[in-house]
Amino acid sequence: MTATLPTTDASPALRKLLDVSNIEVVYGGAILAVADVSLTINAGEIVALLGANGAGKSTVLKAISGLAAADRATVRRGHVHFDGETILGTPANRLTARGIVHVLEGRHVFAHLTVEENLLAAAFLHRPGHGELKRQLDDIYAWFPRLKDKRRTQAGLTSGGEQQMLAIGRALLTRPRLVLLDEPSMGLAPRIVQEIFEIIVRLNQEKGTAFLLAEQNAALSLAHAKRAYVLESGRVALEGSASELAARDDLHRIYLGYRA
Amino acid sequence: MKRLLLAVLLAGTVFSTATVTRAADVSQYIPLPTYRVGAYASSGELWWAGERDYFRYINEVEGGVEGVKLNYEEFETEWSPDRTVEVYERVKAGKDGSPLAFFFTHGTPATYALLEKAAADKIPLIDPAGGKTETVDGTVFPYAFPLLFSYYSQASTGINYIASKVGGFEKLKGLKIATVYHDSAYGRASQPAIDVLAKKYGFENIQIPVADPGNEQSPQWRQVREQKPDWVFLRTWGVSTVVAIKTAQRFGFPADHIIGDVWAGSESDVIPAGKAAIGYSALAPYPGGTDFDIHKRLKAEILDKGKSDLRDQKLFGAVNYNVGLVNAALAVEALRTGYKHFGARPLNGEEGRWAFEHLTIDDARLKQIGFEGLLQPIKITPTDHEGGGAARIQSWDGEKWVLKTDWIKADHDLLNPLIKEGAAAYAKEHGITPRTPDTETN
Amino acid sequence: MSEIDLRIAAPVNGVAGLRAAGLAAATILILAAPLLASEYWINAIIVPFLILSLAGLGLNLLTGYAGQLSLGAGAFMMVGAYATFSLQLRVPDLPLPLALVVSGLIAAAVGVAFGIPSTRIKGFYLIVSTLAAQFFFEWLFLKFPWFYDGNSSATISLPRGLTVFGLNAETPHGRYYLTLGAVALITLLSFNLVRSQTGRNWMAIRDMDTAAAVIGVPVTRAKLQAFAVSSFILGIAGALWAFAYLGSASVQSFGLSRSYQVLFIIIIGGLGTIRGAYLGAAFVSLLPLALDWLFQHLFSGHVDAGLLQNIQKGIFGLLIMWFLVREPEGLARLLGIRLTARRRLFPSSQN
Amino acid sequence: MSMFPETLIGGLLAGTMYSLVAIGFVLIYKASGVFNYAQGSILLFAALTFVSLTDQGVPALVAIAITIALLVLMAIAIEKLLLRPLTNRSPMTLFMATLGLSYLVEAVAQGIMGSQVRALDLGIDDLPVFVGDIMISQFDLIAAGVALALGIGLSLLFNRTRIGIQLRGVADDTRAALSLGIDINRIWQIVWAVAGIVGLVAGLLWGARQGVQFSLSLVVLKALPVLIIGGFTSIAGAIVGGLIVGAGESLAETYLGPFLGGGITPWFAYALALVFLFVRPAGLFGERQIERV
Amino acid sequence: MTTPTPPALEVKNVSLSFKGVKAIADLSFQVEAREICALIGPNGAGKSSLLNILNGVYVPDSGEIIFEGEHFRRMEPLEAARRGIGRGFQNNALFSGMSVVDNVITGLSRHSRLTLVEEMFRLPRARHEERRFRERAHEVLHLFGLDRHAATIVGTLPYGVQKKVELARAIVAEPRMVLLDEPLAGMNAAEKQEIAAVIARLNRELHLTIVLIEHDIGIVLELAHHVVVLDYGRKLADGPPETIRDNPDVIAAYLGTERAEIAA
Repeated sequence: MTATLPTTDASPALRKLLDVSNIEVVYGGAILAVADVSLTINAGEIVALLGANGAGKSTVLKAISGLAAADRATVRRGHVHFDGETILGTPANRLTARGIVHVLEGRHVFAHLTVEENLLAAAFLHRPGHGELKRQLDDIYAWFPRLKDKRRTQAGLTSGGEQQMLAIGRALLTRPRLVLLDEPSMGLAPRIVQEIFEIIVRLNQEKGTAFLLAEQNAALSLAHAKRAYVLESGRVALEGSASELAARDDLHRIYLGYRA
Repeated sequence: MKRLLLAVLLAGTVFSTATVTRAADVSQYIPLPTYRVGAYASSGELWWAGERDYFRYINEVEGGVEGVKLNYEEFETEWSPDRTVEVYERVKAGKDGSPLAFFFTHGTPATYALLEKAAADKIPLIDPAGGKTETVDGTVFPYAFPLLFSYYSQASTGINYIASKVGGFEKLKGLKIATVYHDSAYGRASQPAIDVLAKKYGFENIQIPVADPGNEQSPQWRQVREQKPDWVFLRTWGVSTVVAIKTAQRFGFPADHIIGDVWAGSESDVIPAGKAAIGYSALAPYPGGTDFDIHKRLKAEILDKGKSDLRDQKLFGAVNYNVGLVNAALAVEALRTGYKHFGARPLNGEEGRWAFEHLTIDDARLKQIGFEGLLQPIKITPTDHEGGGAARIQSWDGEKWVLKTDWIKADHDLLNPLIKEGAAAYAKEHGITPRTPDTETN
Repeated sequence: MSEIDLRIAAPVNGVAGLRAAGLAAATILILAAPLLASEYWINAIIVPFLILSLAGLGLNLLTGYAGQLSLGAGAFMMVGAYATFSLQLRVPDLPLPLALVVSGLIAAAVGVAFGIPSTRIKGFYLIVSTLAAQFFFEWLFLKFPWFYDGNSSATISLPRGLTVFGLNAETPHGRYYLTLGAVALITLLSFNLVRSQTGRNWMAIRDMDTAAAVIGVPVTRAKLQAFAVSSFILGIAGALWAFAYLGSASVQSFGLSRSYQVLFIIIIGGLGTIRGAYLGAAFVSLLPLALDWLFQHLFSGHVDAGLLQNIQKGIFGLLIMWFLVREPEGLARLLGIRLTARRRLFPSSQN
Repeated sequence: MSMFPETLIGGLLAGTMYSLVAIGFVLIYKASGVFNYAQGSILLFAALTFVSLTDQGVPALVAIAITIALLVLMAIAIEKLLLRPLTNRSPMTLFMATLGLSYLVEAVAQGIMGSQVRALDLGIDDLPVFVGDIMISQFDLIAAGVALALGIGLSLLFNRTRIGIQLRGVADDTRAALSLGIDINRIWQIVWAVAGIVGLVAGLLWGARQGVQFSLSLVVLKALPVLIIGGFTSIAGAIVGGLIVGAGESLAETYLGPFLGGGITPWFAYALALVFLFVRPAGLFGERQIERV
Repeated sequence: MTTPTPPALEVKNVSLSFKGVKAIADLSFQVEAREICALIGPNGAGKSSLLNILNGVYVPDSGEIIFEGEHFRRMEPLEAARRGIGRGFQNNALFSGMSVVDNVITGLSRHSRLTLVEEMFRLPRARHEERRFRERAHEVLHLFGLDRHAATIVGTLPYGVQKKVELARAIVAEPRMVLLDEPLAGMNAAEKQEIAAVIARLNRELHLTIVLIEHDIGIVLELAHHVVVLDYGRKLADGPPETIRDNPDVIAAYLGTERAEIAA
């Protein structure tokens, strides 16, 4: 089932940041959501995780970030290593402190908190001093100028695009080395999606933050990612470099369902 | 763990009933439904201390009653009538070879709940200064004993005291007397008597209910302020007394014009009210204090020997402790009467009834047992299950209760017809033929 | 119990035979119980246990099956008790069993009235309605002498005692059989009901009320039916509690703590099961007795009595919490696991 | 006679006493989704601990410090032994667990500190104050002040402190909070401890008024309708709800009571809450949940 | 599929918003009787919200729904069911504590004519109805190959099986139209084919009008007679599957702008 493509630009100097091997995830002890998924992310890399709805993308992300437990899902088989250490079973909040942050599907901003309070709630993680805190906030506002304009607005009242930016900005304040980004384009106008993806790429280039993007919008993701994995029914169906995958017809089949 | 739990459950229920009978023992079994837990524990704790200390004194110092030891056992009820009923069912057959001579209900609602069962089982229910007022008529209620001070007597004594304060009964005419009462059967039990009294003396009768638990009473006392009564008769219970006294102060009603009822007159009713309670008086069929002979005996024989059930010895002589002493003494004297008649052996319910119906404690006897001034002279007959109907008045000076009067008697001539009428109605409704006691006194 | 039941479970003959034998043995034991148990056991343990089971059953239909949280079980029991009293007093020609049924219907009507808010209010906010019932009836039955026939003690007791069609049921055995009859009949009817369309509607509402509405379950009607049936049973349980157990009752017999007790019964016994009510009632009525006995024998005289009582109360609280942590679905589930584990031994009974 | 304004003002002030109890509920419900029936018992425990200490001659401030320390320990124990094992369980299970908890806390409080009613003198003499011919209770005035101060204090805590912001985050979206590294368990411990301290304040005020005794735990029954009117999740709601219940009860007992024979306060508040619920099913300040199917 | 009869369903200028955020904006389209109409579009496009409006779970801010010629400003859930609109849900809205067969029988609720007393005493009418309902439920279970799961508590079944139970429950009461929210989600390819075949049969043999939301476009194109594409609460395209497949807007919405450029 799994078709491996030769990764042309794989350089051995790259350090493996995340290593997921053969995980199986089950909800409520019965419903199999992920059957067998392996993937790796190198430091400072953008990797796309593609697949149709229900293919298991979100579950993979949750298994990595430790949030699976909160959904009563358990990883029944396989390992997840971060920085060479096993992280399965570590509570989500500890993983965040160690550098993995999960931006949930549907954004999940704190609706009753202002935009700035949303940012602060995340920034407190590393207990910065007052000056440091302000510097970090300003940094985020520099990345997302729209947020600065709305800093006093209740997050629940901002637009979908602003909420997505807030969710990403907020996540960055935990000073992550790896950001798990679930469906950043969901329900957003194409222009806004474009803007968000551009910021992601710049963040990656300038800060060296690695991203794992779970997306339905394949073309967009492939245009911005370096490598990609395609999930189908809880298994990796395809993997390879973004440019090669973008050129393949299989992808079209998985997405538009043409039968070859 | 689960198995252990089940085992405990099973064992507990089996063994709690299957008690082995030892015929050789001749102690009199006295079950005590108690409430050491829950909302009423503060008064309960002291009651049981008083009762237990006195029983222990009788057993250890006097060698029992006429040589018969008392075997008392507690059952927690949290003052719930149902749980008291359950205790009653558990103990009514007696224990260790001793039948049950009487059953202390320790609460008016429990007395109500057991009234008919106990009559059928022929077990006297003892509820001093409580119970159902009509049961004073022993011809209809042979097995109920609202000893000492019925709810009607309480109302009457209160009014008598007010009359003495204002300078005579004729001065009552035109006065306004408000009754602030706990809105329950207990709280309302005096109403018929007050109605009659108001008619007789011509005072205006204002009734103001306080809903349970009564921890906010501004509307009630605002009403008091509006109506400007001359006196307030306070028939509350538990926390509602404290709140009443404090709220009265806030609304500017003087504490020395409030007369509390029996169950609104203990230390726990006034101490939490602080300065607001200074000058507040209450009816005291059970006066507080340690100035009585029995306290000297108990101090020497029980407390100083470390045998008291009282956790905090500062509370020795508290009103509720003395309630326990008096109730225990009534039981002991009744048993003594019975043993003298039937012989020194545990009595059964019918014998217990006979004993209580022939209980007489006169001044001389009171002196002997050390209860002079603490307990009124009492004479129970088959037609009168109250037997006293008097109280002293005590007033709170901020530190302790000070006795203001000697025994003030209720107006029995006025109340008796009311009681007879109620009892007759009950008899008719339940198809009871009142007995003619003269023929069966044996 | 019925042909349909057999079809679902499709039990192997051996199991069915075993079951029938067990059932027969249980029936004989239950009917003969008065001959085996002491009067004390009947009066103070078995009769209240049966009545509490019935109350638990009533609340379980509402809370466990239809998913509507209620803290007003005591109120509906109270209504049943006072209605029975009134009927026996004012309609003397009505035999007691019929009076019980009519009282149940009155309680059901009251239940429907206080259930109306449930059509608009969900979850915890709903407790306000049932608590309002609780406090309102405590006030009403105490306030107006008509309800207790002007009796100075504000208590009610049956004017002609416990008589069933002219037979005196005032004896322990009479109480036992009266209670047992009522409990058995109502259990059977409830059992039928929860397996009927109405029962399914209730469970559907409990599990997912929006979906239930969308697939055509008449949600409002089903909720009100749940309130009606539950209150009907609670009303009869209340009347039995007052007259077959206590002998006479007042509003305190049905206070808020009674409501909690009934709620405990179904939570500990198991929400949404009929036998849960029995298991829970056994637990709640026997555990305090057992603790009491244990403490009397272990510590009596060594530890201050007040402290002892508090320790017992604390242990009761702890056990409740422990149970919820260990087995949130109650004793019925605990036993169920045991039973299914045993049934698996018969290979063809499950596939 | 200015009966009406006096009744109204008196009721409003008395209502703040209910708000004090309701605030403790709101904190816990908001942050941990638990409908904490044991709040009344915690209030009793706190007040009883304080009074027992001062009765032993411990200075008031030291007694408060010790009481708060105990409340914090209790919060930690509750979170570790009860909340954590019960995560993801139905709200009803959690509610029942707090009923069990209330038994335990009451038993511990009365078992250790005895059941005698104790006086608690906060040094506030409850003498009437007259504004024109309207009589106002000095004590209620102070209690209202305390409730207001507590409301302001808590809103400062929530809006200005780091813990407060994180706590509101947890209340809004537990999962997102977890994903941002917020230690939910610690937040729960803090919330329960703060609710305990709120309980202490309420317990002291109620205790000063009626003595420190078991019936303090019954004030939860007063707080329930307040919560339902104000919504389970809003401190402002708790305060406004308290005012409405206080004023409603007071006016009803005075003007409606005489027609119904009086003593209607226990159910009137619930009836009032029911009326409010019909208009707004999630309380005045609560938010309506959108059902996702 | 062109018929002279009026459309089974018409959605007219419907808008819906949550807390100020627009979920559906001025949406209009028609569903012909006896057709399979597929709603497609990215997550968050407002598809489920639309079904919820048709079922009466949500009340639209404006617009109206015309079902079989009758106009509704809003639909009540029970009214929708009475008029024969069935429904399957996105995240299994089964009654998890009940058995499979009980779940399905519950779908017949609106046909029950019994009183409580009949049910309590199992009077003949009650036995009769119960038997009828049970037979009907078993028929439908058989249709979906669920016979052996009939007595199983539904919460313990695998997801794919649960989806089938849901479908069975939606059609057991013989509705005239069913709304299915991702009936094939979470299934493997073989299961998808199986269910798609059942849906096609339901449409063909029972003449059911079907509105479904589905992401697997391959199946949609095979199954549907009519496709409505939603994006961001608006209608992006509406027409027979062949025209939808090559519509550049649709490709853009699904594959992203760049892909559209690549494809173009």
